[in-house]
Amino acid sequence: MSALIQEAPGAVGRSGGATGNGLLRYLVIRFLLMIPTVLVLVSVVFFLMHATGDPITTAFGDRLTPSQLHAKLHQAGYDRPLLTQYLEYLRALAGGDFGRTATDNQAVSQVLRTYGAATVELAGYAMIVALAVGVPLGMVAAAYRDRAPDAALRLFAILNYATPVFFLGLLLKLVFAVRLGWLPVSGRSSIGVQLELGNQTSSTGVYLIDAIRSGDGSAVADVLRHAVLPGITLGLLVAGVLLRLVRTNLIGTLSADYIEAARSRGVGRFRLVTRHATRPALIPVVTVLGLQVAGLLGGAVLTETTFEWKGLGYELAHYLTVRDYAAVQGIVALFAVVVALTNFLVDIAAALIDPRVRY
Amino acid sequence: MTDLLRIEDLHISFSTDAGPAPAVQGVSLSVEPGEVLALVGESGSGKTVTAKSVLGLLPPTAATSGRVLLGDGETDPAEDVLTAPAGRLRALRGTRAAMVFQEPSTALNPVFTIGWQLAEGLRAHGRGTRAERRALAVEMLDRVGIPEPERRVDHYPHQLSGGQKQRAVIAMALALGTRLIIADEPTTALDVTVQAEILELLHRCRTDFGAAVLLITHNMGVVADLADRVAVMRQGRIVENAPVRRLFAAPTHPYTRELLSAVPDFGNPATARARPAPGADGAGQAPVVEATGLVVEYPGRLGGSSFRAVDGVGFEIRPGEVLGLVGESGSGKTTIGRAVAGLTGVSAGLLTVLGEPLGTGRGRRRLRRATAGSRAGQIGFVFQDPATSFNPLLTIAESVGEPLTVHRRDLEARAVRAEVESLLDSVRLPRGHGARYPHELSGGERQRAGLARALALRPALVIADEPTSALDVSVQARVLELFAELQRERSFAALFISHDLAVIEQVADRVAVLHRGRIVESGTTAEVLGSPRADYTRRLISSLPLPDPERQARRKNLTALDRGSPGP
Amino acid sequence: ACTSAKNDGTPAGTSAASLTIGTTDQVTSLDPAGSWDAGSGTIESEVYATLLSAKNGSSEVAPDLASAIELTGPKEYTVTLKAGLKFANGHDLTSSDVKFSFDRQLRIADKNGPASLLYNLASTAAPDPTTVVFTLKSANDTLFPQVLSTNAGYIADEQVFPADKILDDTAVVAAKPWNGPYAVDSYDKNSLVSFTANSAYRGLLGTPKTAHVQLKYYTDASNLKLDVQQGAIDAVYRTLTVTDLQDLSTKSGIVVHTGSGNGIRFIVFNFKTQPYGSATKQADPAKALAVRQAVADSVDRAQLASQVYKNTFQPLYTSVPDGITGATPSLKALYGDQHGGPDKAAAAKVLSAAGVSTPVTLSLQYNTDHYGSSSADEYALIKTQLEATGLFKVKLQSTEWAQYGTDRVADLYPLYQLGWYADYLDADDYLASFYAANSWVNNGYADPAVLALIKKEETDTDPADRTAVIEQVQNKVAATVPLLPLLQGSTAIVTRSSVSGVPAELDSAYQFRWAELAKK
Amino acid sequence: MADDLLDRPAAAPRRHRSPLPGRLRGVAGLQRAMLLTGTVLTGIFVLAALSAPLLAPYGYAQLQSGGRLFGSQQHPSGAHPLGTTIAGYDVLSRTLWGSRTALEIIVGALVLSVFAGVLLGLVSGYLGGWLDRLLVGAADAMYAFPSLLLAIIMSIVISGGQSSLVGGLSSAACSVAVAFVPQYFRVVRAEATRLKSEAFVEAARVIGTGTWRIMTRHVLRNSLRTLPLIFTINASEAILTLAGLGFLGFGIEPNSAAEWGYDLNRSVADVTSGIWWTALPPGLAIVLTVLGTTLLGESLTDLANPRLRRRGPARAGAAPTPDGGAVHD
Ligand SMILES: Nc1ncnc2c1ncn2[C@@H]1O[C@H](COP(=O)(O)OP(=O)(O)OP(=O)(O)O)[C@@H](O)[C@H]1O
Ligand SMILES: Nc1ncnc2c1ncn2[C@@H]1O[C@H](COP(=O)(O)OP(=O)(O)OP(=O)(O)O)[C@@H](O)[C@H]1O
Ligand SMILES: [Mg+2]
Ligand SMILES: [Mg+2]
Repeated sequence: MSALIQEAPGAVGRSGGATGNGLLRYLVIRFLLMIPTVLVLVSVVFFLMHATGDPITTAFGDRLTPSQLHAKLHQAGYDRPLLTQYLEYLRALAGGDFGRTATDNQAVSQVLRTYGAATVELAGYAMIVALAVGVPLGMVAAAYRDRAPDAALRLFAILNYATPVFFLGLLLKLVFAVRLGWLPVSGRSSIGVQLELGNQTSSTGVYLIDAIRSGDGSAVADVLRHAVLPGITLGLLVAGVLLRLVRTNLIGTLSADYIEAARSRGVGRFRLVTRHATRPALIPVVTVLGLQVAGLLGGAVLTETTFEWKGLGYELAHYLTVRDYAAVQGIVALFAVVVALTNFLVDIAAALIDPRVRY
Repeated sequence: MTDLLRIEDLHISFSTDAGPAPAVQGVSLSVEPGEVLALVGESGSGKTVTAKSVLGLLPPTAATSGRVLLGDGETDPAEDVLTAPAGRLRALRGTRAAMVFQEPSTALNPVFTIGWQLAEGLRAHGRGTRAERRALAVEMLDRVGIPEPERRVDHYPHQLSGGQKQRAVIAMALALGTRLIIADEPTTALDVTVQAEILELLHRCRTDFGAAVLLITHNMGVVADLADRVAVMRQGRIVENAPVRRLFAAPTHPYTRELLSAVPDFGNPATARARPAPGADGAGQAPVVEATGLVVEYPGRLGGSSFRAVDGVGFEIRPGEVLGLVGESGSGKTTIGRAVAGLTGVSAGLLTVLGEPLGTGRGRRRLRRATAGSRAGQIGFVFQDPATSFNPLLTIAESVGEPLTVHRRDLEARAVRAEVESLLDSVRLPRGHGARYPHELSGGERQRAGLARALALRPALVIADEPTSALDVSVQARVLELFAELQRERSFAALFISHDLAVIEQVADRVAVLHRGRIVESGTTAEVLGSPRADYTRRLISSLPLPDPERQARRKNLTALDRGSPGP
Repeated sequence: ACTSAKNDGTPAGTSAASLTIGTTDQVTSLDPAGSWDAGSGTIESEVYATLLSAKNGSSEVAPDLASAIELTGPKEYTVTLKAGLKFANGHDLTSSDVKFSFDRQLRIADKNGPASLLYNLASTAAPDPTTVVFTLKSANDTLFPQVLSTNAGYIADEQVFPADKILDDTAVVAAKPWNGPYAVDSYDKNSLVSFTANSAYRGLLGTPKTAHVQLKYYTDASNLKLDVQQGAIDAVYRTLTVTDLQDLSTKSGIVVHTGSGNGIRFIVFNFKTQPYGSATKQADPAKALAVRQAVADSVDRAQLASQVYKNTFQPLYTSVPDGITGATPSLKALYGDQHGGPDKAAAAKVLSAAGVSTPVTLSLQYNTDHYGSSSADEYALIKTQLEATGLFKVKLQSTEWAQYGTDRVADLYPLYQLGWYADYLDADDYLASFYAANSWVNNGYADPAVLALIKKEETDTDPADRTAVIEQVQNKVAATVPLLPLLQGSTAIVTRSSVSGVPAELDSAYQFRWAELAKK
Repeated sequence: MADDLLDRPAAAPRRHRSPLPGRLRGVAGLQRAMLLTGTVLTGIFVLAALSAPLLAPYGYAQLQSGGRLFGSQQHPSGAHPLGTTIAGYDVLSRTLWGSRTALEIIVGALVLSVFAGVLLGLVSGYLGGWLDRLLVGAADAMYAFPSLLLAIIMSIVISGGQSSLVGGLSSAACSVAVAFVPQYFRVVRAEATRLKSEAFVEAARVIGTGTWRIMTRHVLRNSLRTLPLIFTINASEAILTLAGLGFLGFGIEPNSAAEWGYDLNRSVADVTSGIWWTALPPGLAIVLTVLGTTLLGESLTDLANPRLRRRGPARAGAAPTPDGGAVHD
């Protein structure tokens, strides 16, 4: 979330200057680089989790006698040497098997799919809000640098960032759902729509897509109504960061020589800001925005909790408390992959914007 | 009134952290149609600021007074840029006057194609349709001498060479049919060979396009080559304004005289290094540096193919001898210097420095140890940019004394201080400057301190990598003088790296000419520069504009005749 | 598949024939052998039936799928099934399914399952389609019929469930092995589950009054509260905060039904590490007893109940909650002002009589995430109360539950918070669980006399006699205070006022069953 | 002396060493307002934190005074200007004490993460090689992970394992710190990598200065320039992370310290029940404190970065430049 630390991390291989068929090679290397990242995270989490309690004692600590607990632990295999369990886990993982959750008997892959779809949907709404709010306002702020609109926008940006997601969510809920009654309090859809979408064959889990596919206009409207508050809550958080980022970078590029050069040829101010300066300014913005994905997932935990949006972030917090090793590791691995993939996509996006980058 | 540009009693001052800072104080100038007016002067004298004021490009922190009138008063009414409303100003920009910037790579937007950027100027003034604008862009690129303009028009700036970029920038300036081009150091960032081409193009701006040029430069050679009239600026004022020949022949203001005398005059025996025949005193002794088949490669990214920056170079430096290394940008000069200093590993070949062979291959660790070991302190290094070569958090005395503190552990603090003071004395720096921080010194002073540090341990070898290229000519002259003097006194061997033939001529006993990582020619300074054998050396020398309008004009005629094209 | 719940655009759209219930619970598994928790229990008790079950509002068990149960030998219960029982999928429910279910529980003994409740079951036999014979390990077990009514006693369809492993929820739902009043017809785990009345059900609870029920899961109680307040759902079962309940009770259109629950809260003294405990340097059983008694003298349960729980909880003076047969508030007359209130002087007296120097330092542990967020408030107040006597210095610490369970039995906590709710409503479950040898509390307390009494109560077939023994156990334990009962929890059900079928006053024997719910 | 005349000190020194307050004078208008607001808010926060025992009417875990309980959820009154919480604490006192907790966490977390991050970053950046690659990989992995979730995991590991030894405060500080280490690592490493090839470091290498001496004397001190700015940014992140932890129930218990996120979490039910006084004070405290530190950080960034820096318009000359405004440096 540290938008101001603009040194783009993960700079490995970024802005390589070579040409030719380096792209494929680069893709492969980037892909392979994901593996150690995921492995490191999963391993760290594995040992940390096992060091701090087990799901069985957590579930039955005030139910069963110590000997009964031991029997259950033995039956679940948690009393074996940690290394054995670790290697077993890795072996399964290598075979693409994430295992089953310890506490509620689901395939971890299923958990990832179901809740992942929800988080993706929420993140999507948030990104839309963030882009729609952050980019144009950032441009306005940069254009009106150090004047009243800029001051107001910067304050707006900082307030977005400074207000804890749950506090903002609560306030929005009170105003728009309880006081005005315009929007639903929480959830991803109303009960009827959820039942209807659930009965669809091969649902994607992304409600908006499912609703559109169902062809039921009222269902789409219902899903969108439910998306408004969570999308805004999480979106504004990112929008604040984005606004500041766009502003800073735009101010930077606006002082570049080529802008002065364009100005010396009589190009007008509006066009300078919207065309000449924006695209170069977007390169670092896109890069940093990729990093925001991690922050977005973190913010999603709080948003999901506040709005009953049953997604991965909330589930992770839940599975952590009950020490569901398999589920936590699965979600962590997925997060790592998502973040790595996003950075990868960001690189490609940056390459599209920046003609100098050719791998 | 027929002047394209008339500046009357212009004052510009900036508000800074330290209060208002006057940059231009009462400048008056005028440029006539078809004329090339050169604006010269030391760094910070206000040349750029004056030029920017013409197009109303000053930052809002600038306060101005006086008048800047654009327009010849006949076809266009003269208008005061300083008071013109924003919309009017925009209409004037590019049409009445256009600007060519110093660094072509930063003056072009990296994410748009050349053609698009060219068309933007036309579009801003509502010229033509999209297709017409593109056609005009192609035509302009063609006219400024960019090959294959139809293809190049869709290229991005990074796909063009430095010279081509500058041509594109000039094309953009010309595209709107302006009659006045303001060129702010248009060739400083370019190699001499490329510089010559761009100067030629600017020349054509006048002949082919009928545009007047306000040329800002600090290179007297360029002035002599191109200008009709010269205005000399100093500390925000014009101190002398005269036709070019008169100025060079009979400068009136002391500052102009000083400026002209500081310019290294290539091919002028009076300024060439006067000393006994090279190698005389070092003959017979073992060379300080000996390189055979030296190869330095930089590894590619992510295991990609590596880049060979130095490719089979052989040379030697004898005790007390100064070897000048010249070549265009990227030819590998710095790389060789760093290899000799042990800062870069050697990939292949043999390099013996001070009698100790430097291993080849992945010898970084060994190298570092070698530097810290027996050769430690026997090599002095003078860096190109004196500003960055000092730790900003240490005083000059601390930095200069660092070699002593590290290597002469036996010395007490007092002794170190005394030694530092004598070093400062020897580079003619007031002792009091030792207590200052690097940013509190001028560029020339910093470079002197750099010399002092390099000499602290009385090294047998000094490597100087473009030690004066960041300095003003006048300051450069002093530093070069000092270098030569110290070298005579202490008779250390030196590897002197420069891209400026005139500088090399002044300091080097022998010269090696580097081109794309290979040495194309080497020999005594007189041999190589006086009667060059390699084509490349000849090209280098002929590209160098001489700081004397008479000689330069003569030479230009000669080359023009050589090429069989009519002279100007 | 869904007929009545078709959405008509209004967010609060539930029609009269259907009812939506909100909860913050979570489901572990729909397989009876794979879950033993309240969240799964809520669904399972509606979709599966047991041989015997407690009729609502009573702690006595009565035949449900069974038609009769008999003690046919010292170690043998014989159960006769009703005739013509079926699962919702059309399979016959016979004694073979019953045998299969119990054998399966013991065989799988899943880590999340309730198999340990069947500790006394040796084997099950099905001599004919309607007869089941349970052979026990120990004789005269009066509690076994109760055990049959717990989670461990749900009857599973042998044609659906594998004998040796847990079945996935989606597979369970697809196979429709339902034999309770309701059948699941769509299942979105821990999000939304919809039910339809099971026409095959012929049990104790009768035909459901509402054909369709949806169970909606919440993660945040305040959203649950807002939804019932806004009318998006019809009823709330487990768990709203005290503040929410108070606020809802002032809202029109909402009815808050409360009553004492069967959960209890208490402080455990670890006999080894409590002040003067057996493993401490100044081990001294008499002084240790004095410390326990002085603590018992000092706590003000009424204040805890009113300030922290707004009187939704009630003071508890024995480990058997009020409403269970045999419960007797033994500690009330023994400690404090002898009317249930605290008494500083009594505490000071007992300490000085034992020669304990004051202030006594107590390290008191509580947990943050298992017994509700009010635990922090509760223990802050206990600390305040104890320190107000001037006799104690309390070091309050908290630990997350996952670690708490391990640390507690590793004797790391001298005094600590615990809670308990019963698997079946019998006083034994509130006595043997705490005071029997090797109980799960495991605080080092063992009194042979108490053990003998518990044994006696467990095998005593005469009800009146048994109740007397149960009272004896409580009185005996109260004198030594191995654990200090504090509060008895509450049950709260919130409904829209259009919903009927929930009694105005709930008691600890009340179980929330949907069959009686109806909506106007 | 001609030499001196020519070698005037450079007009625009490359590196400003003038302390920031010195630069304040040149700062105008909005930037000054931002800086002042940020400084004042941060100042109030720090002051409240330092003098919480004096300012707060009661202790953070105090439920009674003079033998009488405050009572739970009491309306604001003379005795309790902001009322009491559900647990029966005085809201004003908890909010004030909360600033102390926040400051302690910030300081603790920053000190921990700065030490670890700077050391690792320096070694990694300057020495390079496989150690660098390894550390970068690890840092990337951690950076890729949402800091709040990382903090949750760490708080479980730290508090779960040894709650009896380490107080809630230090475990929270550690969890936040762990999430920040990669940031400092990154920044310092980048600086060290950059400085490694700076001329003055090379100068030291040519001289033969030892690696350790170069790292400490030349690289370390120069790579710390940006840290104060990151401090302020991380300070706000620390507050938000802590509040998030508290809100999700992984934070500090009310008996060990007053923590805004926890108080907010407990007051969610109050808010939906029309009890406003328990949620607003901690919520606003978070918002204002983060606002203050962020404003401060942003203005410091602006001041330190000449590209973003802005001076007042010149007053000396006559007409202001035309086309004045946005598109300038
Ligand atoms: N934006 C600015 N703010 C403050 N001072 C400035 C600004 N731009 C230029 N100056 C000052 O104005 C003076 C003149 O600068 P100018 O750029 O015109 O010099 P110059 O003659 O072009 O030098 P050079 O040969 O180095 O380019 C210098 O002292 C410079 O520091
Ligand atoms: N660290 C590096 N990694 C990869 N390539 C490098 C590196 N340093 C230099 N090069 C390349 O090696 C070649 C020679 O560089 P070098 O710096 O020696 O040139 P130079 O002659 O000193 O040029 P200039 O006059 O511009 O200083 C150039 O093409 C440059 O791009
Ligand atoms: Mg200039
Ligand atoms: Mg070089």
